[in-house]
Amino acid sequence: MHTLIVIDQPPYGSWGGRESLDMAFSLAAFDQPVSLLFIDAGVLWLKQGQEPGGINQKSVERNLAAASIFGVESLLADTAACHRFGLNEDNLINGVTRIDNTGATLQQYQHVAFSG
Amino acid sequence: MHTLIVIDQPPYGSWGGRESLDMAFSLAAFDQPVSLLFIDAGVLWLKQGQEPGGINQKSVERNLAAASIFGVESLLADTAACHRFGLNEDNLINGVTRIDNTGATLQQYQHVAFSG
Amino acid sequence: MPADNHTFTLVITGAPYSSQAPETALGFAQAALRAGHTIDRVFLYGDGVHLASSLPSPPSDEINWTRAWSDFLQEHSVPAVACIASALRRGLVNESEQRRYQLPASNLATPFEIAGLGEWVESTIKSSAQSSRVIYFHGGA
Amino acid sequence: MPADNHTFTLVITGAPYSSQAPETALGFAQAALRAGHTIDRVFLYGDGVHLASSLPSPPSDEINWTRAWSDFLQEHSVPAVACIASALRRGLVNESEQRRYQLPASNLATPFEIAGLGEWVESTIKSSAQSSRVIYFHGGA
Amino acid sequence: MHTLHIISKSPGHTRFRECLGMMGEQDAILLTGNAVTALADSTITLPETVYALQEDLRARAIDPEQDISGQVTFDDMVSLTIQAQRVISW
Amino acid sequence: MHTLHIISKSPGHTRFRECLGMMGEQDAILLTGNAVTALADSTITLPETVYALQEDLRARAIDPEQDISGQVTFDDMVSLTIQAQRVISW
Repeated sequence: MHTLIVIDQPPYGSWGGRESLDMAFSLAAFDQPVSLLFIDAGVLWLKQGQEPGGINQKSVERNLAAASIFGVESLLADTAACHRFGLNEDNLINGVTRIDNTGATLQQYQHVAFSG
Repeated sequence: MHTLIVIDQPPYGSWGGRESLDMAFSLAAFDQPVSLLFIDAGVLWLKQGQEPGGINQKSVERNLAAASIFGVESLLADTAACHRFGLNEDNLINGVTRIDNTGATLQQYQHVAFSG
Repeated sequence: MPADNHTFTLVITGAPYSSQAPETALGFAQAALRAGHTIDRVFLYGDGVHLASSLPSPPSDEINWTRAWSDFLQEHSVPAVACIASALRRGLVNESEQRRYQLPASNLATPFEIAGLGEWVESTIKSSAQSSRVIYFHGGA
Repeated sequence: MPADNHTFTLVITGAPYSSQAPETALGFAQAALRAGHTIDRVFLYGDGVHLASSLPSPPSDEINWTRAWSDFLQEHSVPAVACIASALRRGLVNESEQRRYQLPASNLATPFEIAGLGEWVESTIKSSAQSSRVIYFHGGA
Repeated sequence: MHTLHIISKSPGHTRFRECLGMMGEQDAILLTGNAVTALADSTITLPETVYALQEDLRARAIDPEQDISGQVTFDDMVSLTIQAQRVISW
Repeated sequence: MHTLHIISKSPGHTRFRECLGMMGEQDAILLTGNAVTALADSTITLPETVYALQEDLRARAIDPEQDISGQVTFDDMVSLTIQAQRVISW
């Protein structure tokens, strides 16, 4: 069963996104198929150059860029949300697939979850 | 100094509104001038007939209806939000003053606070 | 046990006295057992771990959600697990974590346990069966 | 002390490891003292009371917000108070509340105290002076 | 019913809009907690098949009349989660 | 500056819209935490005087360029709260 974890909150202001990533990486660690879908302001997790040291948090940019190595099948991002937040080939981290129809994507997964 | 406590969340789904009322009643208990302003879905706190026993919570309707007795100067509600949620003379609790310009109201108070 | 018996895993991510998640989840859990279904596990994640704290003392005319859940779990022998990563960050610890991190106290209510996300992963694997469901109870604002 | 010395009361309503409120508030507090101002009191309300728990053990490469705040408060002798109603509902208790409610433990970190909303009211009264400010730090989502 | 969407957030929350925008034609929605206020909110257009938890409506004094497919109890909610091919909580 | 509005919520939060709708002409706004994402959000129109916490921008890799009155440090934030006749946190 393929799981889709959805992230819709911007990074660092709350812990939801981070705990969503933990869910995805745990599934991958147990060899369960999992993908991540970023929608709304959640797409900002995928922007290059995050430096949260000044707010005493760790960057997850490197973890996300290495998601496929850890066994996460795909990083999906809503094209419209990327456009809205000025995200393109030049400033997105590697390995992101932009999708035009998030509703259709949602239909493809038996198990869809948010972290909170 | 007159304090305005603002409530913008609907009742019972979170504790913010309840803790806002506690702030207002505390100020009143210490004889400090205080008013409550309900905006957005927060106006639903002012609807008659709330029965939260089935979700194991207490109704605050009686406390609000008695707010003036406890020393809260006024219960203000955004007219547009009341209209949006179908609130009128027939289903609003007693003692609510509807206001048309919430921004102008905000300007009148030196201390404006949300509970969270 | 009825022929259409299903197995549920409930995941609670909202805290009591901050969200309605523990209340909605308990109503659902009671109804599921009434209908003859099984709850294999309750998993607390994120702010939901606060439900497993032994220390809340709400006013006497308000319900104590930890106690209500604790009574339900013990009466029906349903296991409940708080995610260890969420729990340690939010100050929910059992005696063994207290010793390991040299903390001044422990505050995990009976019969809750602390364990890793692997418990949740296990439930999602089981739920690929047609007769299983993982249901999430989030906070609302 | 400079001629334009101001007095601040800081109210924190967001929990650590759930919101950025304790981080933003600490940055502000440090800057206020650097500029020669005074912080008369820090008041924790709602989910903000979790900041006063002695039990969080975040991963070693993450900051422990209770300890960071506790160090700041002690170094500068700033009093910090958690609202008793918020604290009792959310399972934050000192030894005296532990005895009163017959709880299995207490978890209030030094130097935090537990008291009523009257402490916040007192700050709002003082803040009617031109040189006083009550600043709120809420969670964000 | 293909998917049952359970939503607990207020209609003003971004999650509520995302749910409405991403649900399929054969899906149903179940409003719980603050989400039931959508039935009193004249700015919200809900899909055809909408359920709402009875006690959450009663708590907030919201009477949806003919607006919805059904006011449901927790017993009904359990049945709905079984009838659906999958459940998504928002 | 009459009022300094400090906002920590995302631009998608109802509180953000309320703040923009209720602020006066001589007021300023200070974005902290998730609110700084408003400067990367092409659907949001901000008022004239906008400040944003530098470290919150840097954390999220947001470079507002000429869009705002100033990227501020916590030292600046303290000064702003004193310059303002009153402060409202949203």
